[in-house]
Amino acid sequence: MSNYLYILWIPLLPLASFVILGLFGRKYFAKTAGIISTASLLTSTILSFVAAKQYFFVDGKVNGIYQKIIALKYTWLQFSPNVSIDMGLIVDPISVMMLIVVTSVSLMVHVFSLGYMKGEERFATYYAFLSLFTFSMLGLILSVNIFQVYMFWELVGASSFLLIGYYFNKPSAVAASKKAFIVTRFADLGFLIGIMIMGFYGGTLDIGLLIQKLTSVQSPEFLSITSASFLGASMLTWGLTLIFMGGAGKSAMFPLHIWLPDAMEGPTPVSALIHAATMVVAGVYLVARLFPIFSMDEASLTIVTYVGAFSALLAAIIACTQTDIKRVLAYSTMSQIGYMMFALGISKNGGESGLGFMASMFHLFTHAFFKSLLFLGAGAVIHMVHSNEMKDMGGLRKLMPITHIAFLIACLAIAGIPPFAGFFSKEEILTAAFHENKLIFGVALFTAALTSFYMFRLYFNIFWSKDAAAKAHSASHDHAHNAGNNDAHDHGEGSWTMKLPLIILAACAVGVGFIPFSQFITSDGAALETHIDMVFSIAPVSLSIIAILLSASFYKNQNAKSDKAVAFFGGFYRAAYKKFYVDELYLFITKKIVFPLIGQPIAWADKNIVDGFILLIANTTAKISAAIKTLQSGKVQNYALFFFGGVIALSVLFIYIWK
Amino acid sequence: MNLSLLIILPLLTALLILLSKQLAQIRVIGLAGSLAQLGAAAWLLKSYMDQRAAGNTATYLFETNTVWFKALNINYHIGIDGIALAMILLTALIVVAGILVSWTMEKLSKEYFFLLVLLSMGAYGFFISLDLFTLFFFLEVAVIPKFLLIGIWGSGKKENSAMKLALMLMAGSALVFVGLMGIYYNTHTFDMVEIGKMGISLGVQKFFFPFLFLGFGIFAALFPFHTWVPDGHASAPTAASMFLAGISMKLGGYGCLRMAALMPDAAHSYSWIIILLATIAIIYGAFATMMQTDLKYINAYSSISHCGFVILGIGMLNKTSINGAVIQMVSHGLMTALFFAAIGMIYSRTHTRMVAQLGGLLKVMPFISTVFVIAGLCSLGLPGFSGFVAEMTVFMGSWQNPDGVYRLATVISAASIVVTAVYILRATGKTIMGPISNEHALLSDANWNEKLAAGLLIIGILIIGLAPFLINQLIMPSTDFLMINIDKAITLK
Amino acid sequence: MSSSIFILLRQELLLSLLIFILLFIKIGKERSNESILNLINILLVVNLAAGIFGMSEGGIFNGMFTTNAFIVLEKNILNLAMLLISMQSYAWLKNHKQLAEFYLLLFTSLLGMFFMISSGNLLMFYLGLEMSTIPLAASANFDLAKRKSSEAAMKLILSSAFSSGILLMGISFLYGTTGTLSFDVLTAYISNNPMQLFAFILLVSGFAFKISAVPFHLWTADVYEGSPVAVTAFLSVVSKAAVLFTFTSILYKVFTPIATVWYGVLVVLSITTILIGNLFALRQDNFKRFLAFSSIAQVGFILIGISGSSQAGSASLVYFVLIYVFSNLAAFGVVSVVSALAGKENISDFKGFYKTNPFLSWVLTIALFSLAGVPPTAGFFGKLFLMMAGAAKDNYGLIIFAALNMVVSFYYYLKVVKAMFMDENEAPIQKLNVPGITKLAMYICMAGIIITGLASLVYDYIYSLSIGI
Amino acid sequence: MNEVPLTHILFLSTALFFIGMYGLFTRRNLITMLMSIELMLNSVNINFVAFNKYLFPDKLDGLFFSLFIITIAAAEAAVAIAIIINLYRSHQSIDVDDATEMKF
Repeated sequence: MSNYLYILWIPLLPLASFVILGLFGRKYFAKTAGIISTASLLTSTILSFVAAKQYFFVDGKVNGIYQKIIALKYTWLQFSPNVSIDMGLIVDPISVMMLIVVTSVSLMVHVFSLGYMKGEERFATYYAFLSLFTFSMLGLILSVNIFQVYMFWELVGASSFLLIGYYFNKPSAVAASKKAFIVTRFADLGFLIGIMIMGFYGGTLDIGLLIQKLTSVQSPEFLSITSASFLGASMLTWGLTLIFMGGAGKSAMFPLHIWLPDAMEGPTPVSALIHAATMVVAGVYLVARLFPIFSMDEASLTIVTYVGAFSALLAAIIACTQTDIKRVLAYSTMSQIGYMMFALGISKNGGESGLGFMASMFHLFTHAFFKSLLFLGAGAVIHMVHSNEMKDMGGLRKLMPITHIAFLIACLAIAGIPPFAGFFSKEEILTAAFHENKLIFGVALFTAALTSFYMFRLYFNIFWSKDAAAKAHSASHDHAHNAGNNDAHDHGEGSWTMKLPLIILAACAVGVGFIPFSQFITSDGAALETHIDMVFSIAPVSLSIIAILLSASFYKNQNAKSDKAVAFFGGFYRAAYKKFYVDELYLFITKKIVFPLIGQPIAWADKNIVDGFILLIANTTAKISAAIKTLQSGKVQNYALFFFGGVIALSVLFIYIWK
Repeated sequence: MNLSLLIILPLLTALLILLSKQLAQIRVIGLAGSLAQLGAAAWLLKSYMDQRAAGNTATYLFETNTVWFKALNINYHIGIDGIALAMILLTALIVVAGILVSWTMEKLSKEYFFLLVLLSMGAYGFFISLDLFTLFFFLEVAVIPKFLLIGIWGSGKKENSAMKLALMLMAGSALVFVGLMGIYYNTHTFDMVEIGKMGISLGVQKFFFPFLFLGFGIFAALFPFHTWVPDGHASAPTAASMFLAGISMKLGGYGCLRMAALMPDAAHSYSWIIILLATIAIIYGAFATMMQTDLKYINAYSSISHCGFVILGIGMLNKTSINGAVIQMVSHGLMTALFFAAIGMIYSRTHTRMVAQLGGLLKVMPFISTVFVIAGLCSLGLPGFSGFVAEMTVFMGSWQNPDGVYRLATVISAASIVVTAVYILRATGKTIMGPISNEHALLSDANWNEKLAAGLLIIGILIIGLAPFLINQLIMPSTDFLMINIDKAITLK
Repeated sequence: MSSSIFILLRQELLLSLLIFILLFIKIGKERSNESILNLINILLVVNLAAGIFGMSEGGIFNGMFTTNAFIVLEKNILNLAMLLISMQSYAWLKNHKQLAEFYLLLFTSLLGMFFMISSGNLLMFYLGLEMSTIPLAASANFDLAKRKSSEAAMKLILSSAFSSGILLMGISFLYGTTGTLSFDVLTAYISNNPMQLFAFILLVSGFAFKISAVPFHLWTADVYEGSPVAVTAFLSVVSKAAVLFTFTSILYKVFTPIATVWYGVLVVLSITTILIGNLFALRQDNFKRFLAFSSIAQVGFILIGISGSSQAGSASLVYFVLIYVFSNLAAFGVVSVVSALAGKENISDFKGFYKTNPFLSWVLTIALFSLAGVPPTAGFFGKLFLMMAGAAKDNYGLIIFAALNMVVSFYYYLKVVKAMFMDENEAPIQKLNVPGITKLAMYICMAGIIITGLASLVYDYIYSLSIGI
Repeated sequence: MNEVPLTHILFLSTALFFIGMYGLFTRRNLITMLMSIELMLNSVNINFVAFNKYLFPDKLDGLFFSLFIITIAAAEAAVAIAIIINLYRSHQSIDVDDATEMKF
């Protein structure tokens, strides 16, 4: 194996820029912070491309199979002889692929932010947090040890918390950041317990070893973990399901998805990076990373499948009703991730039946590009009109042509129109679904159609419907959002730093689909022959086109059709608009059950019962001492009497009783 | 090196403080003294590591054993192992930080610093003594300064809190004393090493272990004897709170650990009670914290919850969990001291600790807010900070026990990390973030001394959090020694 | 023989000499109080020094008077206490007309105690006892003008007369059943037949009255409150100590055959004493009364120590008494200064005391901590060693009880500290200028409180001299 | 000649003792109380003398002891009377119940 140690620099460079900016940014690099961290990230991007080239084309493949290479492994914290947290770097197809995705998207976002966040008061801090996030995400994908994954998992959550709460003086942002952290924390509890189960039965936390032990059917570990069971399910199922719970939390799968829409309170580039391309797919990545083990356990895979499919559908429905463009994008993200999840769920390990795995990864890859493109585009729009609401937009195609084109490309891509990237990956997924599970296939198809509907609803509402100028003006004075974004005059599309990323990403959104993905990334590392079956793709593509036309007729120019449709769906629409009341349910549980029924009673008990008991002792003593004070009557004769009484008592005691 | 230095240095400092005249002198002497202690501790660490590296496998290093009361076979027997050393380092660090944050103390400053130093002396003595009588002596030395510190310089209903704290701790030490008598009259020595060698008969262990464990448990805020913690911490002046939570609650944990190692059979047979209490403390403390509105109360209750992890780790009686308990002690010491320091800084500027009355402090005091956030993240166990390492080690350790009940206890304790996240984020969100109120809009950020203090503690937290293998390297050999007896007892069952 | 008398009796002779000198001073020409006080203090120092140097062992008056190193040590402790008291009452006596009488009474009483301690015979013991009691009753009435003072004296004389009546009854029964009064012979005849047990209990209650163990303690608080502070100090430290010494030696020497019985008696007495003492001390406001009850509780702990009935037992007793001399006299010193100069004797008057008199506050605080048994003060060691001696009997119920009562006692000691340091008071006691000699006495007490505990050689020395059963 | 047996004398002395005690408990006048105490002491004297005469006639311990008791009783009485007089000065009464200022 050749030496991959240099990829250590890929995460370390962002870390360095975080440390530097975090400590001295506010003082010394108030202006230059952006350049510094962008430069450092550029370096690591280049490095990761180098690594990809070396791995995929030079020495990754050994007799037709892509190998897992442990570039570095260092025991960080020893628990017991063979259970330990190791820090390390793993190089295998998916990790390298993720490297490419994360670094390049992050780079785009860095560049974009140069323009978008210009003049921000806490500019340096912003970049510091951005670098921190990039570092933790890279650390996550390079993890060799399941506990290492957990650590960076937490760090990613924390940095996302910091970035969502970036506008710290805005209560909604604070609330959103808290919500995001707490919900994912709850999910991580499951992850942690899952890890503990795996570690205990597998006897190690090292992913490679774990897979090796738990995939050989006659190994003692496998026997023990499958034989041990709790509430009817085997420990394997428990472990995997709990780990998936963690993944679902990060990837905003139902029912842990509630934090994602609110997370849009953060600056838009942040949403593009964290909540579209990278962090939210961490769940998918986690499942993929442990896929061999998952494939040993039917039950957990089924759970993954149905959770994924349901989330995809639900999100798509909700997305059709939202009016905040970022929220629409958020729900579409959730729905796309649902795609990836169930693609994994229906997949098998290895060979042709591993198509789902490959498809899921492929979709993850393409989705990263066009979704971040969508967000950045939306960012550009918001930057211009200072509002997230569709009603404040419309007819912007004249004012911002480049953004318009890029956005259109992205929409086509996500809608799965050939030859855009989304088409290929989505086709693979649908094919896999078609072969494995017809029900899922149906759901997927329907979701696809919905996707293209709401995406173009978005597109038309932003760039067409009404005419531009008046809108832009009227909106330009409401700075409710993006506080501190002080250049509110009607500039064009903003600086080149904002346009360039759009262009590059648009190019990707067109191009990446043609990568022969199945050659590189499969469940078992061996190349997999896939072919786009034109006959098969007729159905989905035509469905999407119909949906697009429908939304065009609804939203291209203002008319009453959409209202009719709303009226037609009635209650269902309102329910969808209210996100099916999941948030309210959570609120009810926390505000009405946890706080008043658990918290307050305990707090009360502590004050009155536990502490009261201690006080009781004190008070009783005081009372007794007050009660017996009359013994000291002050009469000398009583004293003598007591004296004599004492004598008698002692004599009786010791002459007759204790003889 | 001679361990007595750790007692002589504070003593000297205290005397000099008594002799010195004006505030400036007192401060400087106090700081110099505490720095000297820190230096001594660091040097101790170095020489300890050298000794170990040189292959010295004795349980305790730097032992000196001089007769104190010959007639009663009481010896001044001192020596340290890795665990004690970790505690000593913790103490030294917190003392420096405490002196620094109370830099501007005007009221009766001489007495104030004198008592602080005296308290630290008690802690050092406690950690280095291998003779139970000496141990007990220093344990009580550390009590009275707390009473005075809280009662004189405190805030709120300080007299009550001080009295409650003093009496409950004294009750604890009374129980400890009874236990000591029991051990003494059955082994005719106070020497922990000898007792460890000869062992104690099962009946005696069974009868006296509860006294000792409960006694020390009161110091470690063991449920349901934790009620001195909230009031005491809340009323105490900043430095005193730091010392209380950072040092003197550790006396309890350390004592519990030593007792468990001294009477392993009893510890093993009572372990389920210990674990039950610990689990209750953890989850109960967490939920109680969630309901608090005063920053100091929040931190005090969270301390109850966090110290629960220490007791849990000890109760699980296996190597990993005990490691975790020790790390948790150090980590919690640093973290909670940092938290109290931050709260103190905020309080000294805004003159309120009520969460509801604060907000948006990040705008006017970025440094303090950052400190606050760091402390918070550490307390909710974010990787990279010490809290994560400690809690995870405890969890992994307790999970090693396949018994269903213990599993349940572990899961419940693990669930507390969510609650922790809730209350920490609520506190942070309400005080640091959000809109700032006008009367706080013009406040100033931290001074050099506060920055220095916070910096020291943060460095400590980060060292453990980023390179846990270092502290493991320090304590693991010693836990091995502890485990020898304990394993014997468990396998014997 | 003739020369040995002077050696064996030297402490008593010295004291008698002092008494004579006082008489001559009285009848001699007028001198200023200061000069007399200084002279007396110097004489007391000499007396103490002469006591310390030179060992002596043996008996005279065919065994009526016996002495040994241990007894000499005990007498030295009493001498020391006497010296400290006289130094501390300087402020009070400076302008008192009958200071000579005051010293006469106290010295006589002290002389009585000396004879009582080294008595080898019930008759001698009785003589010593009365000789020490009657002058005290007189001196309790020393503030002739004060109503409380005369009431206190009346209570003291009547109760003590009554108790000596009981005691005598006991002695007479002992005599009746054994036919002898000398301790050495007596031991051979002691058995636990009811008559002797009854006699023994009567005897014990006589002692219990003197050391004010519950339920024979009721006179204590009133007498302490009523009499002048100096006398109270003398009562609470010197006379109590002397009786304790005698009690212990008689128990260990004479009543060894019925050790089990008197162990039981001691346990019962100590439990009641600690409990009642604490409960009453909780709610006192008059400082002297407060100290009275706290000292009652202390006696309870001492009884636990004695009940150990070992060498460690008697050693820990003497050790504790020595510490008790320092700590209690330090406390009384402060109280006497305050009552002499500010005329205040209530705890509530001490609020905010620290603001005006930091030195006195620290002295009082350290003294109280020592009484409470807080390290590093000597009281910690004293109490612990007493309880260790008691624990030797494997009676852990008693130890637990005592340990928990220590916590209660903490409460009321800390309450005083709280009053001085923490409570606000708009009109605190004004700044007092303490006489140098009293300050010196306080310094001695402080040094004693610190050194006696930490320097183990003190205890080891006492232990080497002491005798168990 | 037939002489009085010891038990009779002991009975007398005990009776005397308790009469004295009764007087001490019931009488309010301090002088009377003092006299009752003297009764108690005297009963002890009788004890000593009787024991000495009947049981141990060859030694004189008892007799001497009673002599000393008498002496000391006198001294005690002297001091007590002095105190009572002083009490009368301050309280204008020698009723024991008037001197109950200090209590509890």
